[in-house]
Amino acid sequence: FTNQATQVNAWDSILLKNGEKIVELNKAVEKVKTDQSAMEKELEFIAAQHTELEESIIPLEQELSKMPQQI
Amino acid sequence: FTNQATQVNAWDSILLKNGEKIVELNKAVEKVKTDQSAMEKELEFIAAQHTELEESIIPLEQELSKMPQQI
Amino acid sequence: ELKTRLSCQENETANQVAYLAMLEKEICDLKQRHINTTAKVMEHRRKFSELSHRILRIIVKQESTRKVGLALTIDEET
Repeated sequence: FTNQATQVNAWDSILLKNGEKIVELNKAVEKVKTDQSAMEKELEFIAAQHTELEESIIPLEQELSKMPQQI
Repeated sequence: FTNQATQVNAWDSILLKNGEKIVELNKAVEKVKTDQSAMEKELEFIAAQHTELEESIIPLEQELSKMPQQI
Repeated sequence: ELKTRLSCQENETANQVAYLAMLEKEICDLKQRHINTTAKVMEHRRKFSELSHRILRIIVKQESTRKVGLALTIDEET
Protein backbone atom coordinates (compact mmCIF):
# COMPACT_ATOMS: atom_id res chain seq x y z
CA PHE A 1 0.00 0.00 0.00
CA THR A 2 2.78 2.43 0.91
CA ASN A 3 4.41 1.58 -2.35
CA GLN A 4 1.24 2.48 -4.22
CA ALA A 5 0.96 5.76 -2.35
CA THR A 6 4.54 6.60 -3.26
CA GLN A 7 3.75 5.81 -6.85
CA VAL A 8 0.69 8.07 -6.81
CA ASN A 9 2.73 10.87 -5.27
CA ALA A 10 5.38 10.48 -7.92
CA TRP A 11 2.76 10.70 -10.62
CA ASP A 12 1.31 13.77 -8.99
CA SER A 13 4.61 15.51 -9.17
CA ILE A 14 5.16 14.49 -12.81
CA LEU A 15 1.68 15.70 -13.75
CA LEU A 16 2.23 18.98 -11.98
CA LYS A 17 5.58 19.55 -13.67
CA ASN A 18 4.21 18.64 -17.08
CA GLY A 19 1.28 20.94 -16.48
CA GLU A 20 3.62 23.84 -15.78
CA LYS A 21 5.64 23.07 -18.86
CA ILE A 22 2.50 22.96 -20.97
CA VAL A 23 1.44 26.37 -19.67
CA GLU A 24 4.84 27.77 -20.62
CA LEU A 25 4.70 26.11 -24.00
CA ASN A 26 1.28 27.57 -24.59
CA LYS A 27 2.57 31.05 -23.79
CA ALA A 28 5.44 30.59 -26.22
CA VAL A 29 3.06 29.42 -28.94
CA GLU A 30 0.76 32.39 -28.34
CA LYS A 31 3.72 34.76 -28.61
CA VAL A 32 4.86 33.17 -31.85
CA LYS A 33 1.33 33.43 -33.22
CA THR A 34 1.14 37.13 -32.40
CA ASP A 35 4.53 37.77 -33.99
CA GLN A 36 3.53 35.79 -37.05
CA SER A 37 0.36 37.84 -37.47
CA ALA A 38 2.37 41.05 -37.15
CA MET A 39 4.74 39.88 -39.87
CA GLU A 40 1.87 38.95 -42.13
CA LYS A 41 0.48 42.46 -41.73
CA GLU A 42 3.88 43.91 -42.47
CA LEU A 43 4.09 41.83 -45.62
CA GLU A 44 0.72 43.13 -46.73
CA PHE A 45 2.02 46.64 -46.14
CA ILE A 46 5.10 45.92 -48.25
CA ALA A 47 2.91 44.53 -51.01
CA ALA A 48 0.82 47.71 -50.95
CA GLN A 49 3.98 49.83 -51.10
CA HIS A 50 5.19 47.89 -54.10
CA THR A 51 1.93 48.45 -55.90
CA GLU A 52 2.13 52.15 -55.09
CA LEU A 53 5.71 52.37 -56.28
CA GLU A 54 4.86 50.57 -59.47
CA GLU A 55 1.98 52.92 -60.08
CA SER A 56 4.26 55.91 -59.80
CA ILE A 57 6.82 54.34 -62.12
CA ILE A 58 4.36 53.63 -64.92
CA PRO A 59 3.70 57.31 -65.84
CA LEU A 60 7.44 57.99 -65.75
CA GLU A 61 8.03 55.15 -68.15
CA GLN A 62 5.26 56.32 -70.43
CA GLU A 63 6.56 59.86 -70.46
CA LEU A 64 10.08 58.73 -71.22
CA SER A 65 8.94 56.39 -73.96
CA LYS A 66 7.55 59.42 -75.80
CA MET A 67 10.72 61.47 -75.49
CA PRO A 68 13.04 60.14 -78.18
CA GLN A 69 10.32 60.62 -80.77
CA GLN A 70 9.89 64.24 -79.76
CA ILE A 71 13.54 65.05 -80.33
CA PHE B 1 -1.46 -7.98 -9.07
CA THR B 2 -0.19 -8.57 -12.60
CA ASN B 3 -3.06 -6.53 -13.89
CA GLN B 4 -2.19 -3.70 -11.56
CA ALA B 5 1.43 -3.83 -12.63
CA THR B 6 0.37 -3.64 -16.25
CA GLN B 7 -1.81 -0.69 -15.38
CA VAL B 8 1.09 1.04 -13.65
CA ASN B 9 3.32 0.43 -16.63
CA ALA B 10 0.77 1.76 -19.06
CA TRP B 11 0.30 4.82 -16.91
CA ASP B 12 4.01 5.39 -16.67
CA SER B 13 4.34 5.12 -20.40
CA ILE B 14 1.61 7.72 -20.99
CA LEU B 15 3.30 10.15 -18.62
CA LEU B 16 6.64 9.47 -20.23
CA LYS B 17 5.19 10.07 -23.69
CA ASN B 18 3.66 13.34 -22.56
CA GLY B 19 7.00 14.43 -21.21
CA GLU B 20 8.67 13.58 -24.49
CA LYS B 21 5.95 15.36 -26.41
CA ILE B 22 6.54 18.49 -24.36
CA VAL B 23 10.25 18.39 -25.13
CA GLU B 24 9.55 17.81 -28.82
CA LEU B 25 7.04 20.65 -29.01
CA ASN B 26 9.40 22.96 -27.16
CA LYS B 27 12.04 22.27 -29.78
CA ALA B 28 9.52 22.87 -32.54
CA VAL B 29 8.53 26.21 -31.02
CA GLU B 30 12.18 27.21 -30.68
CA LYS B 31 12.72 26.41 -34.35
CA VAL B 32 9.71 28.48 -35.37
CA LYS B 33 11.01 31.35 -33.22
CA THR B 34 14.42 31.21 -34.88
CA ASP B 35 12.85 31.15 -38.34
CA GLN B 36 10.69 34.08 -37.34
CA SER B 37 13.63 36.19 -36.20
CA ALA B 38 15.35 35.60 -39.52
CA MET B 39 12.19 36.58 -41.33
CA GLU B 40 11.84 39.74 -39.25
CA LYS B 41 15.36 40.80 -40.24
CA GLU B 42 14.52 40.13 -43.84
CA LEU B 43 11.39 42.24 -43.61
CA GLU B 44 13.38 45.10 -42.11
CA PHE B 45 15.83 44.81 -44.97
CA ILE B 46 13.05 44.88 -47.55
CA ALA B 47 11.49 47.92 -45.90
CA ALA B 48 14.81 49.79 -45.92
CA GLN B 49 15.45 48.93 -49.56
CA HIS B 50 11.98 50.06 -50.38
CA THR B 51 12.46 53.46 -48.79
CA GLU B 52 15.66 53.88 -50.78
CA LEU B 53 13.92 53.01 -54.03
CA GLU B 54 11.04 55.32 -53.27
CA GLU B 55 13.46 58.17 -52.65
CA SER B 56 15.26 57.49 -55.90
CA ILE B 57 12.18 58.19 -57.98
CA ILE B 58 11.40 61.53 -56.35
CA PRO B 59 13.98 63.51 -58.40
CA LEU B 60 12.82 61.67 -61.51
CA GLU B 61 9.30 62.74 -60.91
CA GLN B 62 10.37 66.31 -60.28
CA GLU B 63 12.51 66.44 -63.40
CA LEU B 64 9.76 65.00 -65.55
CA SER B 65 7.21 67.40 -64.18
CA LYS B 66 9.43 70.26 -65.43
CA MET B 67 9.97 68.75 -68.88
CA PRO B 68 6.76 69.77 -70.62
CA GLN B 69 7.59 73.40 -69.80
CA GLN B 70 10.99 73.08 -71.42
CA ILE B 71 9.62 71.82 -74.69
CA GLU C 1 -8.67 8.05 -1.12
CA LEU C 2 -6.02 6.68 -3.40
CA LYS C 3 -8.70 5.78 -5.88
CA THR C 4 -9.98 9.34 -6.00
CA ARG C 5 -6.50 10.68 -6.55
CA LEU C 6 -5.90 8.10 -9.23
CA SER C 7 -9.03 9.10 -11.09
CA CYS C 8 -8.04 12.75 -10.71
CA GLN C 9 -4.67 11.96 -12.19
CA GLU C 10 -6.33 10.08 -14.98
CA ASN C 11 -8.42 13.12 -15.82
CA GLU C 12 -5.48 15.46 -15.66
CA THR C 13 -3.43 13.20 -17.89
CA ALA C 14 -6.22 13.05 -20.44
CA ASN C 15 -6.40 16.86 -20.35
CA GLN C 16 -2.68 17.18 -20.86
CA VAL C 17 -2.73 14.74 -23.77
CA ALA C 18 -5.54 16.71 -25.40
CA TYR C 19 -3.83 20.03 -24.77
CA LEU C 20 -0.56 18.81 -26.19
CA ALA C 21 -2.35 17.57 -29.30
CA MET C 22 -3.90 21.01 -29.70
CA LEU C 23 -0.54 22.73 -29.27
CA GLU C 24 1.01 20.37 -31.77
CA LYS C 25 -1.63 21.31 -34.31
CA GLU C 26 -1.08 25.02 -33.65
CA ILE C 27 2.66 24.65 -34.13
CA CYS C 28 1.98 22.78 -37.35
CA ASP C 29 -0.25 25.64 -38.53
CA LEU C 30 2.45 28.14 -37.61
CA LYS C 31 4.98 26.23 -39.67
CA GLN C 32 2.63 26.38 -42.64
CA ARG C 33 2.10 30.10 -42.14
CA HIS C 34 5.83 30.55 -42.03
CA ILE C 35 6.21 28.68 -45.31
CA ASN C 36 3.59 30.94 -46.89
CA THR C 37 5.32 34.02 -45.53
CA THR C 38 8.64 32.84 -46.92
CA ALA C 39 7.06 32.43 -50.34
CA LYS C 40 5.66 35.95 -50.14
CA VAL C 41 9.04 37.35 -49.15
CA MET C 42 10.59 35.65 -52.19
CA GLU C 43 7.92 37.23 -54.36
CA HIS C 44 8.65 40.65 -52.82
CA ARG C 45 12.34 40.23 -53.51
CA ARG C 46 11.59 39.42 -57.13
CA LYS C 47 9.19 42.33 -57.43
CA PHE C 48 11.69 44.64 -55.79
CA SER C 49 14.46 43.74 -58.19
CA GLU C 50 12.08 44.20 -61.13
CA LEU C 51 11.11 47.67 -59.88
CA SER C 52 14.75 48.61 -59.27
CA HIS C 53 15.58 47.59 -62.78
CA ARG C 54 12.76 49.64 -64.24
CA ILE C 55 13.77 52.69 -62.22
CA LEU C 56 17.34 52.32 -63.35
CA ARG C 57 16.17 52.27 -66.97
CA ILE C 58 14.20 55.44 -66.35
CA ILE C 59 17.24 57.14 -64.80
CA VAL C 60 19.49 56.15 -67.70
CA LYS C 61 16.98 57.26 -70.29
CA GLN C 62 16.23 60.50 -68.53
CA GLU C 63 19.91 61.25 -68.17
CA SER C 64 20.54 60.84 -71.89
CA THR C 65 17.41 62.76 -72.80
CA ARG C 66 18.44 65.60 -70.54
CA LYS C 67 21.84 65.81 -72.21
CA VAL C 68 20.28 65.90 -75.64
CA GLY C 69 17.98 68.63 -74.42
CA LEU C 70 20.88 70.69 -73.12
CA ALA C 71 22.81 70.33 -76.35
CA LEU C 72 19.83 71.53 -78.30
CA THR C 73 19.42 74.61 -76.10
CA ILE C 74 23.01 75.63 -76.63
CA ASP C 75 22.56 75.01 -80.35
CA GLU C 76 19.59 77.27 -80.46
CA GLU C 77 21.39 80.02 -78.62
CA THR C 78 24.34 80.21 -81.03
